[in-house]
Amino acid sequence: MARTRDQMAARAARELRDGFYVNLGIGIPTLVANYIPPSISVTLQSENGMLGMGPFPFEGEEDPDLINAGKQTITELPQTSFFSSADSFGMIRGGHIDLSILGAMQVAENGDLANWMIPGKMVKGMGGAMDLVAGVNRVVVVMEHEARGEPKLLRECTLPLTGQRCADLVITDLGVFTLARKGEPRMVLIELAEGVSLEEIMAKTQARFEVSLGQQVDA
Amino acid sequence: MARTRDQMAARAARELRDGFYVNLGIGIPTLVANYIPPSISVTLQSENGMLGMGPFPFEGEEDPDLINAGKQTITELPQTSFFSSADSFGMIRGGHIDLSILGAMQVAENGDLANWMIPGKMVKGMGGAMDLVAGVNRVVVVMEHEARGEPKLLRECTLPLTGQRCADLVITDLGVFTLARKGEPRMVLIELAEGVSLEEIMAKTQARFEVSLGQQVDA
Amino acid sequence: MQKVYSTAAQALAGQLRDGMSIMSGGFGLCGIPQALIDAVRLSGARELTVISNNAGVDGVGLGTLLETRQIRKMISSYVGENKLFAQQFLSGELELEFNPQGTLAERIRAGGAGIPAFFTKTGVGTIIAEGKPVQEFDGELYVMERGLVADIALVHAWKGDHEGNLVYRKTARNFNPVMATAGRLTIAEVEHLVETGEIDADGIHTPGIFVSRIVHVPDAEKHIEQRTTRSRLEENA
Amino acid sequence: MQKVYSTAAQALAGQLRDGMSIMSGGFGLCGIPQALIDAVRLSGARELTVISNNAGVDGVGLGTLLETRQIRKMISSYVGENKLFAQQFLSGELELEFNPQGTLAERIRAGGAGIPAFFTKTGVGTIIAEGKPVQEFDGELYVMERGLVADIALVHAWKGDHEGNLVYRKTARNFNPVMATAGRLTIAEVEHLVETGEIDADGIHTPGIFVSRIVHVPDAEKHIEQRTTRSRLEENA
Repeated sequence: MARTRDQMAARAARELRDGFYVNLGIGIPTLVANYIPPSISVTLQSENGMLGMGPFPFEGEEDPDLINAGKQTITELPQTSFFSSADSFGMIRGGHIDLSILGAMQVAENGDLANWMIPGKMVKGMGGAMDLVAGVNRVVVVMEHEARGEPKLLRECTLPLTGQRCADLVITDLGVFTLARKGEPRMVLIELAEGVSLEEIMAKTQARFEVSLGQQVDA
Repeated sequence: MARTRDQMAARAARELRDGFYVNLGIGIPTLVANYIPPSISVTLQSENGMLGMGPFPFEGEEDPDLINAGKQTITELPQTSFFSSADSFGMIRGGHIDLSILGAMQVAENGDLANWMIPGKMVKGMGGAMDLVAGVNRVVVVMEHEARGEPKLLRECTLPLTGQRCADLVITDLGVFTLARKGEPRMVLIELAEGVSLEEIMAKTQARFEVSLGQQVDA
Repeated sequence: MQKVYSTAAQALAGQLRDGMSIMSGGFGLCGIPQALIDAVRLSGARELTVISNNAGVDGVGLGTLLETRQIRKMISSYVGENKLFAQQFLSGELELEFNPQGTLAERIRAGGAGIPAFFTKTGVGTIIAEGKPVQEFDGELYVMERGLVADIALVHAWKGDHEGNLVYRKTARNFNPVMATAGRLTIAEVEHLVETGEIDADGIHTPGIFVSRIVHVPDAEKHIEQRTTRSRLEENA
Repeated sequence: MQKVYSTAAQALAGQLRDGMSIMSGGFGLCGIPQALIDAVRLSGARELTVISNNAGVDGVGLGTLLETRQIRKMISSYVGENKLFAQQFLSGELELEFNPQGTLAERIRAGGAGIPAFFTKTGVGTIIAEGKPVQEFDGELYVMERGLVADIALVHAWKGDHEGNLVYRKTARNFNPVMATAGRLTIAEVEHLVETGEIDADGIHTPGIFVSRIVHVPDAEKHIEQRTTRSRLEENA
């Protein structure tokens, strides 16, 4: 049985460590905030210029001067700091963010990632995605395994890239894969979602991958 | 009669305009602050991270956290702002300072300027001088015309340069010269100090210069 | 040296001409200089190149300059919350240059700080690097990006004093401080105009040197793009 | 995640080794991390490369690490307020790399911001540009300078909270905020340690992400290099 969106977010939350500074993308990655274990302290960065992002405000307490990178109203916390976009991306580009969790349209077996444009469609822009995948220490992709029956884990991306060899981990509704940013490209299936067979994953994956289910667990 | 140090500072102060942001070097340039006409408002920048530098403190009111680039205790003003060294030199390099007034060991007829090292002597470093001459919109040099009987206005600098073609105006105890930063090098004597003859200046200047004393004169 | 002007139109008077480049602060609709944008609209200046992270929405922010077809080119990281934008882009009326958001911010910061070019990892191996020098440093590839300045920068601040010292509020800071440094002429609209000396010297975000003109906008209208809330009931459940 | 350590020595414990690079904040003796420098001295770590605008004076600041001959190389813009420095440099014990002050600040800012190299006008046509790539942009020549990072950055702040958010005071800010971003490990000494939430979120100079360890130095000794005053009598004359 494939993982639900919330189960994927919960699985991604298991990549968090105490003291981590983390940037969460839009969509399923946003849900990860709901699954941060209470035993650890994680600080969320929003690339529009904020560290220490709090939850959504209560109705009536929205502040137009306080939004996240998805332009949603949010709140601040005691540890919050604000800074400019240049300082924010200095933080990102300089390797100070421990983990970025984001969605993707395609990931290639060498770690290439595409998530910003589809040729022929109106392109809205890459926003901060290219900076995040290039600058953040560890990039975790959370996405559906397939899109309309087509595989998203490919030998090579067919869409324009967001970043080259930048994905470290891919969590899909069917399984979890590690990738190598340097040296020989190497993609390894390390977990199957409960009730998903290796055969099903192989059938739905174009990328070539090794299998090492020793660590296996589940959401 | 050659200009005194104070007269040279007073002459340099005539280069100030209302609303100017100005960086003053150490030595005679520091004295310029005493000659700012009361009718104009000038803001002094100190490259260690301060805009709106006030006078020296009264005895007993020195603050070790409040110094200028010469490491002297100073005071702040209502308009003062503090910032980092990177922001301070961003301001300088980015061309936001209208005028820099500084001393020099040598100035060449093409505007080259040397004021930071004498080979064979212990070199203390250039501090912010190279950044100032390269970044500030207009560079005014205030210096003695000669050093121990040797000319300081030269065909070419013999000392290692602080900056190439960066001096716009040179005020010495004997006269005032304009220089060209771009195009054909061109040095023009535009003022003689009171009682100084053209012959004296010519005798004490190695650089080649034109004479255009129309704008005339004095301390 | 009087920096305070009584209206946005007066602050811009005589400064606008067709074909000029304008930086406009803000992220989405947060911290945008709406009063100054309105004054640009009224000026009728055309063929503008506008550098702004986003392009507003229909009827708000830069969206209003799209309505009047005053913008020829946008340099942005994310657009298209705006039907008019898509329309004008697809019809070829509007030119568009995408920059990664961090590259855009750094290009502006570099422009203001006298850095003509710098290297970044962002975009290496993507179409963003096409036609740009790529160089290896310590075994990694980087693409060279250019500093960016504009004829005019328009910024929105929370507080400003008569010297032009500015303080921004929360995430309305975003692109405003870097743009303030990168305009040949920078004009700030401020929600609170205070006496010089009222802002703590250690807490000033933009020193007055960068700001040539200031206009007080006490009733700045603010918009929310994604009003997202949690319910008190659920929270207590 | 506990960032606060009770002494400077504990904050540095296990982090120092011979041959490492250390950034040390301050301008002259203003805003220097004296307690942390003292702890480096006590550690005995040798062959250090120290990146700091100045090198202290005899017996104060980095001068104390010269006494113990722990520094092999300095990267600075201005030195020599220090007899020991001159002595060790002239005898060849101490290596010295001069950077223009603004280039030094920008190299550190670049290092912290993931910029491996940038171009500047500063130093073109001088010995500073020798051996470095020089390139023309828009008709002007610029020299390429490299970003700078260090194994450890030591900074001095006025206030800090338990998350590592820092605020500097007046001109004691100087190199501290950029160095805080450019250390692989950044350690801050703070004159006032406050509870998280006490510092205004809009007024934080260094966000806590950059600071790994904090030590409270309530009685920081401060030195003045050039005590310059005006007399009340003259002023009233």
